[in-house]
Amino acid sequence: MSFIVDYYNYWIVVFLMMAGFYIVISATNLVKKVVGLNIFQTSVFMMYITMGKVSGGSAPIVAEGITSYSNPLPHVLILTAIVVGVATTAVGLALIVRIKRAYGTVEENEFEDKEDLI
Amino acid sequence: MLALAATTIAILSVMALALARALKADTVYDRILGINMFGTKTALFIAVMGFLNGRPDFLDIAIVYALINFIGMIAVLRFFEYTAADDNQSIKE
Amino acid sequence: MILETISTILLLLGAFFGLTGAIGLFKFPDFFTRVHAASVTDSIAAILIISGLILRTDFDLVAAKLLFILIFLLLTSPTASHALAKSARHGGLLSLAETRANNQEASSTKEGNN
Amino acid sequence: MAEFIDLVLLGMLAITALGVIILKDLFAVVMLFGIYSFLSALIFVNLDAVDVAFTEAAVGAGISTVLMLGTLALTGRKEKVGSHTSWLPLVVVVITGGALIYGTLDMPAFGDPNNPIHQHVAPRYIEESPKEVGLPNMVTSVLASYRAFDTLGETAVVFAAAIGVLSLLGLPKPDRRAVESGLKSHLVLRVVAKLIIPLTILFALYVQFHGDYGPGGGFQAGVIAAAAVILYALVFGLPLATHVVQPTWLKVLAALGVLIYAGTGVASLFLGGSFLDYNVLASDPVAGQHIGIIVIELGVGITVFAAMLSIFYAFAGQAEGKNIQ
Repeated sequence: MSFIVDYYNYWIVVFLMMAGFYIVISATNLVKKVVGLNIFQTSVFMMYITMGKVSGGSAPIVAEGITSYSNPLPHVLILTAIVVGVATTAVGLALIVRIKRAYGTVEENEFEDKEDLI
Repeated sequence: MLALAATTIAILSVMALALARALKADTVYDRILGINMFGTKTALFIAVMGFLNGRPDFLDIAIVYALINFIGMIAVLRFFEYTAADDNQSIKE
Repeated sequence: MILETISTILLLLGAFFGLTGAIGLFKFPDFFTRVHAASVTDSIAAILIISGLILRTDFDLVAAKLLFILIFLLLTSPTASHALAKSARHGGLLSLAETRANNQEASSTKEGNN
Repeated sequence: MAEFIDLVLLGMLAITALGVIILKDLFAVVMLFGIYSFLSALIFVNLDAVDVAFTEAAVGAGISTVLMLGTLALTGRKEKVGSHTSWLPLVVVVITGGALIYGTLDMPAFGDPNNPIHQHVAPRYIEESPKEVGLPNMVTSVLASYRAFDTLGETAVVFAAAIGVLSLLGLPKPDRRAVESGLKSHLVLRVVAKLIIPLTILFALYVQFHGDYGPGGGFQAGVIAAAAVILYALVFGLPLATHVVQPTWLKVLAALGVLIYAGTGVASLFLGGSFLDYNVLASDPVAGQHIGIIVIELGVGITVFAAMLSIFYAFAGQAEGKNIQ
C-alpha cells in the first residue's frame, strides 16, 4: 500500500502527460491540440507540486504552532509558469483564429491543397 | 472532526456524480448543469478542507472558485448566443 | 460543545442534501426537473455546510470570509441556474410533458390523415 | 485523509483527461478542460500549494476557458473525425509512457522530508525569509524578492504575449456603432452582475495587498480584476465595456506595469544596491523589502490586468465582428 501511495502521483502525472501528448499528435483540430498542450503543461505543474510536498507539512505561510512547511520554491516556479502558460495559450489561439481566416479551416489535414493561399 | 471527514467524502461523491453527468450527458445543457454543480461544490469542498487540515485561512481560494465558476457559466451562455444560428440541431447529441 | 453538535448536524444535513441533488441529476426525467434538483439542493447545501463551518470558527475574519462565500454562492448559483434554464428554453429544449404532448399530437394528426 | 483525497482527485483528473480525448464535440472538450483546471487547482490546495491553486483557479479555469470559447465561436465547434487510423500515435504514447513509468520508480517517495529537493535552498527560504524579508507568505518572499529577476522576466513574457495577440488580432475600436449585444434578455443576470462586479474589484484589491500575508499577489489580483471587466463585457456587451475601460489605456497600463517593476530595480541601483535589491530602499532593510515587494507586486498586477483584458478584448472583438456579418 505504501508503494502505491509513494508513486501514485507520479503515475498519474505520466498518464496525464501521455494523454496530452496523444491529443497533440493524433488530433487534427488545432483547438484540440491546444487543449492537449495545456493538459501536458498541467501535468508538469502537478509533477513540481508533488515533489514540493512534505508529508505532515503545511502551506508555506508562517502561522503559529506550525513547524513543518512544504517547499515554497516549486510553488513560485509554477505560479509564474501558469500565468505565462495562459499568455502563450492566448497567442496560440490568436494564431488559430488567423489560420481560420486565411485558410477557412482549422483541420490540419485540410491545409495541404491550399498552400498558395498565403 | 468525523463530521468534517464525512462531509468531505459526501462532497467528493457529489463532485464525482456531477463529473459523470458532465461526461455522459443527454443534451449540452445537462453538461453545463453538471459543470456548474461541480464548480459550486468545489468552492464548498475547499472551505471544508481548510477546516479539516486545521488551517481555515485559505478561504480566498473558495471565493475565487465561486466567482470564476459564475463567469464561466456566463461565457458559455454568451457562446450559445453567438453560435445559436449556426447549429440549431446540435442541442441533442 | 453545543455549538459543535449543532455544527455536526448542519454539516451532515448539508452533505445529505448535496448527495440527493447529485442523485437527482441522474434520476429526474428531463432537463428542467434536473435543473430544479441541482439548483435547489446547491443552495441549501451551501447554506447548511457554510453555517456549520461558521459555528466552528472563533467568529473572526474566517467567519466573515465564510459569510462572504455564502453570499457569493447564494447570488451566483441560482442566477446561473436561472440563466441556463432560460437559455435552454430559448434554444428550443422542451420539458418531458411538452415532448409527450407533441408526440401525441403528431401521432393523432397522423391517424387523422390515415 | 489527505492521501485519500489526493487519490480520489487525481483519479477524477485522469478520467477527465480521458473524456477530453474521447469527446469530439469541441465545446464539451473546452468545458471538460474547465473542470480539469478546477480539479488540478483542488489538488494543488491539497498538496499545500495554495498560491498556485489560486492562480490556476483564476487564470487556468477562468481566462483560458473564456478565450477557448471565444476561439470556438470563430472556428466552429465540431471536430472532424480523421479518416486515417490512429494506432501509430497510440503505440508511441504507450511506449513513451511505459518508459516514463519505469523512470518514476527511481523517483524519491512522495512526501518524504529527506528528498533531495528539500535539502538545497528550500530550508534557507523557510527559515530565513520571515526574518530577512519579514513576510509570513514565503511564496511571495521568494517570488518578489529572492527570485525577483525571474519574475521580471515572466512579467515581460506576459506583456510580450499581449503584444503578440494584439498584433495578430488587433483591438476593437471603442467608438464603433453600438451593436445590439450582451445578454439583453436576461434581466436577473444583469442585476446580479451589477451586484457582483464591485465586490469582485474589491476582492481583487484585497488579493493584491493581502498577498504578503495570505495566498495572493499581483498575478492573481490582476486576473481577478480583469475577470470583473470580462464579466461586464459578457453581460452588457463589448461596446459598453470598451467605453468604460478603453483599449488605448490598456496598452499604456500594460507597459506601465513592466516599467514600474524595472524602475524599482533601477531605483535600487541608484541607491547603491544591486538590481532589484530592496534593502536599500529604506533605512531599515526589512522595511525596504516591504516597500519593494508592494511596488513590484503592483507593477505585476497592472501588467497582468492590462494584458489579460486586452487579450480578451481582441478575441471578443473578433467574435463580435463575426456576429455582425
